[in-house]
Amino acid sequence: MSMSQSESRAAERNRDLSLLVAVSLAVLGAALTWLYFIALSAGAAPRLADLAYERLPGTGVSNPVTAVLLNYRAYDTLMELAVLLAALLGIWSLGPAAPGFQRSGAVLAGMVSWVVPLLIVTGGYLLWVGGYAPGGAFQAGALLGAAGVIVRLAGDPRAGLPGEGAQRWLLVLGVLVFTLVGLGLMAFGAGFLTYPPKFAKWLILLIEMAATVAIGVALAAAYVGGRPPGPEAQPTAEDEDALTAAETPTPDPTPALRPQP
Amino acid sequence: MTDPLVLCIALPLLGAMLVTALPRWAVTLGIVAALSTASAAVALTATVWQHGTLHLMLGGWDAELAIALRADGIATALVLMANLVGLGISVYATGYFHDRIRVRSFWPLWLLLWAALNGLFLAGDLFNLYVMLELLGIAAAALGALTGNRDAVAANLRYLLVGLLGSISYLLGVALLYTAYGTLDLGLLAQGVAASPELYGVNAAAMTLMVAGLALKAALFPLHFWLPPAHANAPAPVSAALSALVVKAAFYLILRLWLDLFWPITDMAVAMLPAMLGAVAVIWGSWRALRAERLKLLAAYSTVAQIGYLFLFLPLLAATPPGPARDDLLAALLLMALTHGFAKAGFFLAAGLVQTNAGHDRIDDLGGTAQRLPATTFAIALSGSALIGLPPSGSFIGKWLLMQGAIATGQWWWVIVVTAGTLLASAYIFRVLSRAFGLEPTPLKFVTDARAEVPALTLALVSVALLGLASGPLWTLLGLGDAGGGA
Amino acid sequence: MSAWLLLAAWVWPLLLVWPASGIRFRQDWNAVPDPSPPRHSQLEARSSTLPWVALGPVPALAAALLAPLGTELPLPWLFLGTYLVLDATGQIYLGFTALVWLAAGVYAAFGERGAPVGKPAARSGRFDALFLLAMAGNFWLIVGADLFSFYVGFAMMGIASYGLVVHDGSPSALRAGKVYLVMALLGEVALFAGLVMLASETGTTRPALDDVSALGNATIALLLLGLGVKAGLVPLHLWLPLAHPAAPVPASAVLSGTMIKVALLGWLRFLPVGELALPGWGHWLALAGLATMTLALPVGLVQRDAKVILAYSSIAKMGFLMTALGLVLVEPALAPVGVAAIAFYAAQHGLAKGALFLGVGLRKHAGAPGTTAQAMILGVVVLLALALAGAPFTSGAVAKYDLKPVLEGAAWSWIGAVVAVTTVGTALLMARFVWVAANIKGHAEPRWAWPLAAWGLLAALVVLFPFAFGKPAAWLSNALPVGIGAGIAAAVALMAALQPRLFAPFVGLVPAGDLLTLLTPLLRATKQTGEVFLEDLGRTWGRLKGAALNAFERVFGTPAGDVERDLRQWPVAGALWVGISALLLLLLLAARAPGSG
Amino acid sequence: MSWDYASLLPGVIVLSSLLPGVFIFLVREESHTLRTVLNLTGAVAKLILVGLLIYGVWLGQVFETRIAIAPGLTLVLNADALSVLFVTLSTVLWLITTVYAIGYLEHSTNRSRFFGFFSLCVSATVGIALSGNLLTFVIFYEILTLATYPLVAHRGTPEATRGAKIYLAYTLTGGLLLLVGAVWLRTLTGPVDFVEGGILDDLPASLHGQLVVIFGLLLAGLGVKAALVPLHGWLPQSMVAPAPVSSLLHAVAVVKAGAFGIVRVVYDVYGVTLAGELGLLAVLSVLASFTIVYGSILAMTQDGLKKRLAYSTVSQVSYIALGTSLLGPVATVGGLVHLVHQGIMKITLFFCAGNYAETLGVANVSQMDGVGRRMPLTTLAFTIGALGMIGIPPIAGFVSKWYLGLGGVEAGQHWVLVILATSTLLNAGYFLPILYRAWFRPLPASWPKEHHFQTRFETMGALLWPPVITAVFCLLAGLLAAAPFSPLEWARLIAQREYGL
Amino acid sequence: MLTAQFLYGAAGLMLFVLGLWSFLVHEPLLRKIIALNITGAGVFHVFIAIAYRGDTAPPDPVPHALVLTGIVVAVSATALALMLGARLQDAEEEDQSR
Repeated sequence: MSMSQSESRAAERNRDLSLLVAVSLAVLGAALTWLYFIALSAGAAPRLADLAYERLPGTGVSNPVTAVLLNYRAYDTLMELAVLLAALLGIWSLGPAAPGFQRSGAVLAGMVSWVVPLLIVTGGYLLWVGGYAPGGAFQAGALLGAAGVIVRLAGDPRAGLPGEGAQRWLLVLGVLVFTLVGLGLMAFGAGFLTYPPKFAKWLILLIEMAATVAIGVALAAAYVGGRPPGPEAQPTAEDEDALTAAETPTPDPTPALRPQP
Repeated sequence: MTDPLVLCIALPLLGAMLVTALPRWAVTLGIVAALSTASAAVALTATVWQHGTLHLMLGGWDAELAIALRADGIATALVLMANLVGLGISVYATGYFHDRIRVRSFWPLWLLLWAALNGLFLAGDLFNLYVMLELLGIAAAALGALTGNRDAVAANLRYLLVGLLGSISYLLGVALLYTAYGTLDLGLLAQGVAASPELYGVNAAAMTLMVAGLALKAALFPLHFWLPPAHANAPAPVSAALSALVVKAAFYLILRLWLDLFWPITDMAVAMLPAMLGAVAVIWGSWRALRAERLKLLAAYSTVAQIGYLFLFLPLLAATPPGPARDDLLAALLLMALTHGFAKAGFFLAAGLVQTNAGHDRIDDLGGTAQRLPATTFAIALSGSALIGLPPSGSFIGKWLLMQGAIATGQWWWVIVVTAGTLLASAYIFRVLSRAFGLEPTPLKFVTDARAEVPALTLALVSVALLGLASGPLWTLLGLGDAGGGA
Repeated sequence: MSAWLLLAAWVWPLLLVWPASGIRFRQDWNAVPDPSPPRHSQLEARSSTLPWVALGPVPALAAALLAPLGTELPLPWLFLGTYLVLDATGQIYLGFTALVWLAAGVYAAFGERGAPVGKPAARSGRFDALFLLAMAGNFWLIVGADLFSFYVGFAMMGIASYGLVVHDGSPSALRAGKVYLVMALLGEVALFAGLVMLASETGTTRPALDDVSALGNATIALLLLGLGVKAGLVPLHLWLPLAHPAAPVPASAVLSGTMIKVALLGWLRFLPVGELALPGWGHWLALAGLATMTLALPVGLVQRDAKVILAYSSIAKMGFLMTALGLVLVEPALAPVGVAAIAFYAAQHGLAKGALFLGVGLRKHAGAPGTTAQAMILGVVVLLALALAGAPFTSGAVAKYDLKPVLEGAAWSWIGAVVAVTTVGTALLMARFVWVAANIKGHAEPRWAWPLAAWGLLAALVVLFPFAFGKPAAWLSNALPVGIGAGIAAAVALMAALQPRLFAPFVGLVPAGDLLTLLTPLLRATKQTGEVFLEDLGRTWGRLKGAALNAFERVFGTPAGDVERDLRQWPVAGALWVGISALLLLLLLAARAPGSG
Repeated sequence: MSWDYASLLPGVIVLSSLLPGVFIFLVREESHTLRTVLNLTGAVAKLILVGLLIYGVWLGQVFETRIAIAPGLTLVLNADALSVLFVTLSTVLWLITTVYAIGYLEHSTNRSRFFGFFSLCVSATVGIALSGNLLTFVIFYEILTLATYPLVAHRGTPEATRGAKIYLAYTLTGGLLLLVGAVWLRTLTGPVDFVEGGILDDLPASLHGQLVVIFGLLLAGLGVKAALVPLHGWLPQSMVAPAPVSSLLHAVAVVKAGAFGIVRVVYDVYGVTLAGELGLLAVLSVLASFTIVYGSILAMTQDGLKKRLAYSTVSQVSYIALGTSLLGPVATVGGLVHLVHQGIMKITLFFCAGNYAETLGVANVSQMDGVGRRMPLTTLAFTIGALGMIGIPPIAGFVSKWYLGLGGVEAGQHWVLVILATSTLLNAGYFLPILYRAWFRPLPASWPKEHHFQTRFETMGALLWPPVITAVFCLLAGLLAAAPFSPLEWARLIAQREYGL
Repeated sequence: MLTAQFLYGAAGLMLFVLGLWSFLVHEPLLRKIIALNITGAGVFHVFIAIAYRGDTAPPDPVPHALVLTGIVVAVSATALALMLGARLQDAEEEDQSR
């Protein structure tokens, strides 16, 4: 039985199975919807909301979502940052980054010099506003990541990120600060991640800042798609050329982030 | 009093961060983190041993809102096993990775995986379990692809996709439960499910989605397709962790959901489905292991088989009324899981050593290496006897109680499955061991590479001697009556 | 003290086995054995000083003579509880056995071992060892009163005498040895079964006469069969005419003289002689005895070799004794007289037959043909032959006289006539033997003084026997049949001397082991069919195994890689996953649907 | 769980060979003296401890070690009369075989591995002997399989591995059947302790069907090691093992474990009366008789000396099964005492076979012409062993044959005598030709592989004296059978206790 | 009102089923990853549907937080999957070229 014949048989079988999958999924979907209807009619769900609002003043933030995210279920957020870090480490373990794209044209270069600072400022704002209105660490981090992406597209192979050593510290910042705060609180007898009401606001802000930086760098590094060249790896001639071409001083995101209290 | 609960999770996380930040001291920091986490786990077991189940609401908020961490008998036993195996793997890994890049990538991911494991065993909140499952899946997939060759990447991509599919299906189950009951805490949900029989439809749907998702990750028979290539192509310490711990975590979740959350809506007939699949898994896994050419593929298929054994317990638990007999069954289930954990880890570590020493792991021409490394062959022999379930090992007692339960509840057919499985298992284990009796020159000393062989040997020994001869304490740890099944 | 003599009787020869065997365990094995034949062998007769073989029977003889009647030595710890007793028959048996062993021992120790001329007196060490073992077995059997001693003696004697029979290693000796061994083993196994049943029926392992009365028919049959082989009962006698001539002279003397008598002792001890009338078995035994005599005598007559003739005469004599025993069994009243007479007759025959065998040996080796010594030996041989035939004034007559009341008391009237005919037959046989012995051409060999002396002593005993024990009336008994026999013999001898061709066709008509010639083709046929049967059994088993193996291979050999590859394709895996989820959902819904609410 | 002398001794006896065994594994290959010292101290220590045990049991003291490995599953080692019989046999023979093995493996490879597993085997055998309940018996039964596999495969040649694989296939399947039977019995009756007279009498009649099936399973499991006919295939194949292995293990330890198991199950689990009622004894006796005859017939056809002895073991072990299957104390005595006698006789034969192979390179019966001349002492021992096997009186074999015969007749089964008769003849059929060749055939021109030792005796001391000693044992066991403390007296003591006389 | 919330949740379930179908049926990796994201989005919609507490009362914040975490987890998983796919593609091209 030559290969092609078995392949055709396999393909034909897959087609039938796909049909079967489609039909059964449709049936399952219908059943789920019907059961969903029953679940909704039970109507027990919203109880949790009242409790959340009732406890809000003790969390140190007025935006309920941020309260849930960083106070009620802070542990989830901690673990979620770890997930992001794990994904990035996975990407790094797969191999060095691709050498990057050809130099960008004048229009993109101009846009970069305008958009990137704007993104960073908005990120800062979103981080701050998260306390009392929709916003917060994730949104700010996403914007910073977008800034990195644009810089990368504009031709900087390292998407504006510092050397490997610094990058590693920045990546780790989020989870490290979070865990240290938790352990610190535990050491003071308050229990892991139980913020005393007085300091809750500042602690949350501190964690948020660290998280934003970590998320921003992680997303940018993920877009770079590989391990940054190690400190000992001499930048190849082609890197040199790319760097000079970009003249414009690569905006270093960290300083811009100093929040105006 | 509940500090060890948190430490078990925080310490490996902290270690992971430090290791990522300071790659040059990765190994030393890694070992320190491993040791501290293991001691935290031991402390946790000690506290649970004295005070019974530990319960902690993170953040001090009340039950519905906050995330709960819970450590009852089953969870603690598995945490202890996971951490001891983890310690063994860490010690082994210090000597295993020589390439600088690999070392930098291995330790952070390994510690993250370890944190995820502890987090998952101790979690008491459904959504938190989802996040832990994700962290576990991603770290495992990343670690699996460490070797970087084509098969490893393909296998681990498939593993990641399977993991994601499973998690998303699980998440939808959580969503349905949240829609119906409005809370995410396991304890409260259990009361909710028990209190509202009229919502059986929703419960059924949620259970189906969650258990099906987790079955994918626990590699129950037809859904095991991703496991052999993933575990066989991973580096030895990683495959040891994957086989012994990661797959077991998924099974633990299914068990937790089955026994605690959805117990009211399950009965014998329902339990029969996973058990039948488990039985087929036992036969198919052992049969494929017998036909495998490579040692690590053999070990991977043996994992598929051993997981099958664990699922056999479900119908027995469903059929036995609460009492000493049911305690024995539960303890036997735990014993099988623990013994497999230790034995499979020992087996993979030893297999790794054989592979590095021989340059390949094709079973048929392993003669020279098996002869040259007596300690490794001895570790393989001991862990092999634990996998088969030969007397001195814990799984012998597990199988004894399984068969006893099967006969007592009249489901005698499981005895045939277990016997066939044991025979096939002894066939493929002794197929490997018979290589050690060739005409090669006599090995001069027993232990050749202490740093690698000692962990493998100790893990195998624990599975055989400790669990085989002194498994009494397990009953007390699980809080089951000491008089379980008469003196 | 005398009780320990009983023990010494058979332990002493056992102790001598070691030195006699001449095996030197400590010697330089590495020395490359000198290539020159004969092979330097460990069993080479050292120029050993002491004639161990001769010393063996001394304590037994002492026990027979000195130990008072009825001494008993219980040794409950030895073997399975042995009880050494010296009763009347035991004493007679011990006496004549010791004497024959002594004479044969001296003959063996000093004379040549009867090895064929060509080969040197090789492996005499082995001969001495086996000789002593057989001797020990014989004595243990006689003095032991319990079942185990009897069986131990019987077995040791049986196995050891195989070694004696095949001593010189010639093909005929080997064949004789093989036949002997097979039949001896059959006898032993039958005896074992008989003794086991006897023990279980009587309940003790040391049956006194009254316990034995309650024996079942099977037990008696087995006992008769088991000991019959040794005694030469008709169908079971085949080994005797082959083994005795094949063995060296001293061995055949002992074989014929003492060993075959053991069967009688066994019967006397384990059958309810004098206790219970066993008409059935008694008659059967008597008839068997007669049959043995009527077969043995004519076949003996046509034999060519002197020792074969003597073998057949032993069979005849044993037949006669069996008849006597049979008659005693039928009529228990005859027991006291009969048992003593049988023992007496056996003793007499043992001594005479032993002396005759040694005489034949001496005729061959004791001196150059035609010398005075040879003539003198021939004279004594004639005397012994007469004694055996029961001529008047000889021990034979006395012994037969004692047996007369048993014969008269028998129910069958015609028994007397038959016995007379057999006496004539014996006389003829003896004449034939004398004729053959006369023209044995021996060749002189040195150092024959001691054997001659021992033989002379034995012959003297036989000659003096009637006067010492018999009553004068006994001296003249059954002169008539012997006279007739002698007359016929003389006539035949005369005719043979004139036309030797006349009797030529008769001589050698029937080969030594008469019935065996019929039996061997039968045995060979069964052996072949057995082999053929085993062969094709093996072949079918091989085919079966082959079929199973390649079936196994077919099942396990197929490359099963494809199933896994299919499973890995997403549509398949997906379909399976969705199918399982659907099934689980259905089961859950079914589980709750009836019981809902 | 107070640990005092009485409860510690059985455990220590098992450990006394386990610990040296484990240390021997770690001993480096070339440090021979250390390994020999470890070996011998282990053997002597065990002998002394067993001596204490015998003295204790004789005084009527109860020795029992109980270790609860899991609730409801306890490891029990207790020394009753029957276990002492088997323990003494294996301990004494282990000491002798160790001396023999040290001599035999003078220049071979992998000796640390060999002696390590060798000690494990013995501790497993002693464990089997001392086990107080069915669970402990099953555990040690399996450990014995594990420990003997490497010994059979020791030489490393392809045949060795093939033989070991066959051995493993048989014994593991057997072990598994035994396990299933034991578990099933455990669910029916709770913990199955060995109690003289059996514990299953009070079970309701409804369970009898299951009891018969369970007995079938147990018998199949034990039958593999006891080499009952359909399951005996492994014994001749595992003759590829070196001589000390085939002598101690395949003639004494492993094979006896199976027979001992059958004795335990029939007497201490089912009880003879119940076994009789259920018709199990009839099945067992038929099986045993068929094995006796079949084993001997096959032995006749084998030219390899060790193969012939292996088949003879197959038939001889079934004597024990036959003795057990006949109702009545006398047959039991016959069976039990044959347990010891067959051990000492068969080990003598295997030692001699090993001697011939090691000193002269003689492995087949056809090469044994004139071997009596070259090695008189060894051949003398071989003769005593062989004659004992046939059942020629003064040697031990006759005693057990006598009691079996007597027991058979008293149990009304007269056909037992026929079986014993045919077996004796068949044994003679394959042993006497060997003796004939050894003693009566002239020396061959040269031996296949003669090995010259620098000793004044025919071969090395360590190889020569063990068979001589065991041959003397055979003679003494026969001649002093009725003396106190002999195997026969001890067997009578056990029979009395089993039948509650 | 019940029907709006139900419709929104049902739409989420439809998305889930569609994503699942596409994931299981379509072979190319990118389609699979996109399908996974759609399924994830579906589940998130179901979560958000339950957050609705009538027009007047503010919505339940907990599902929002869960969805936020879910999104980040989905992103990181997708990133890793894409990179694995890319590495696999490079390796396959390398094999073809060799």
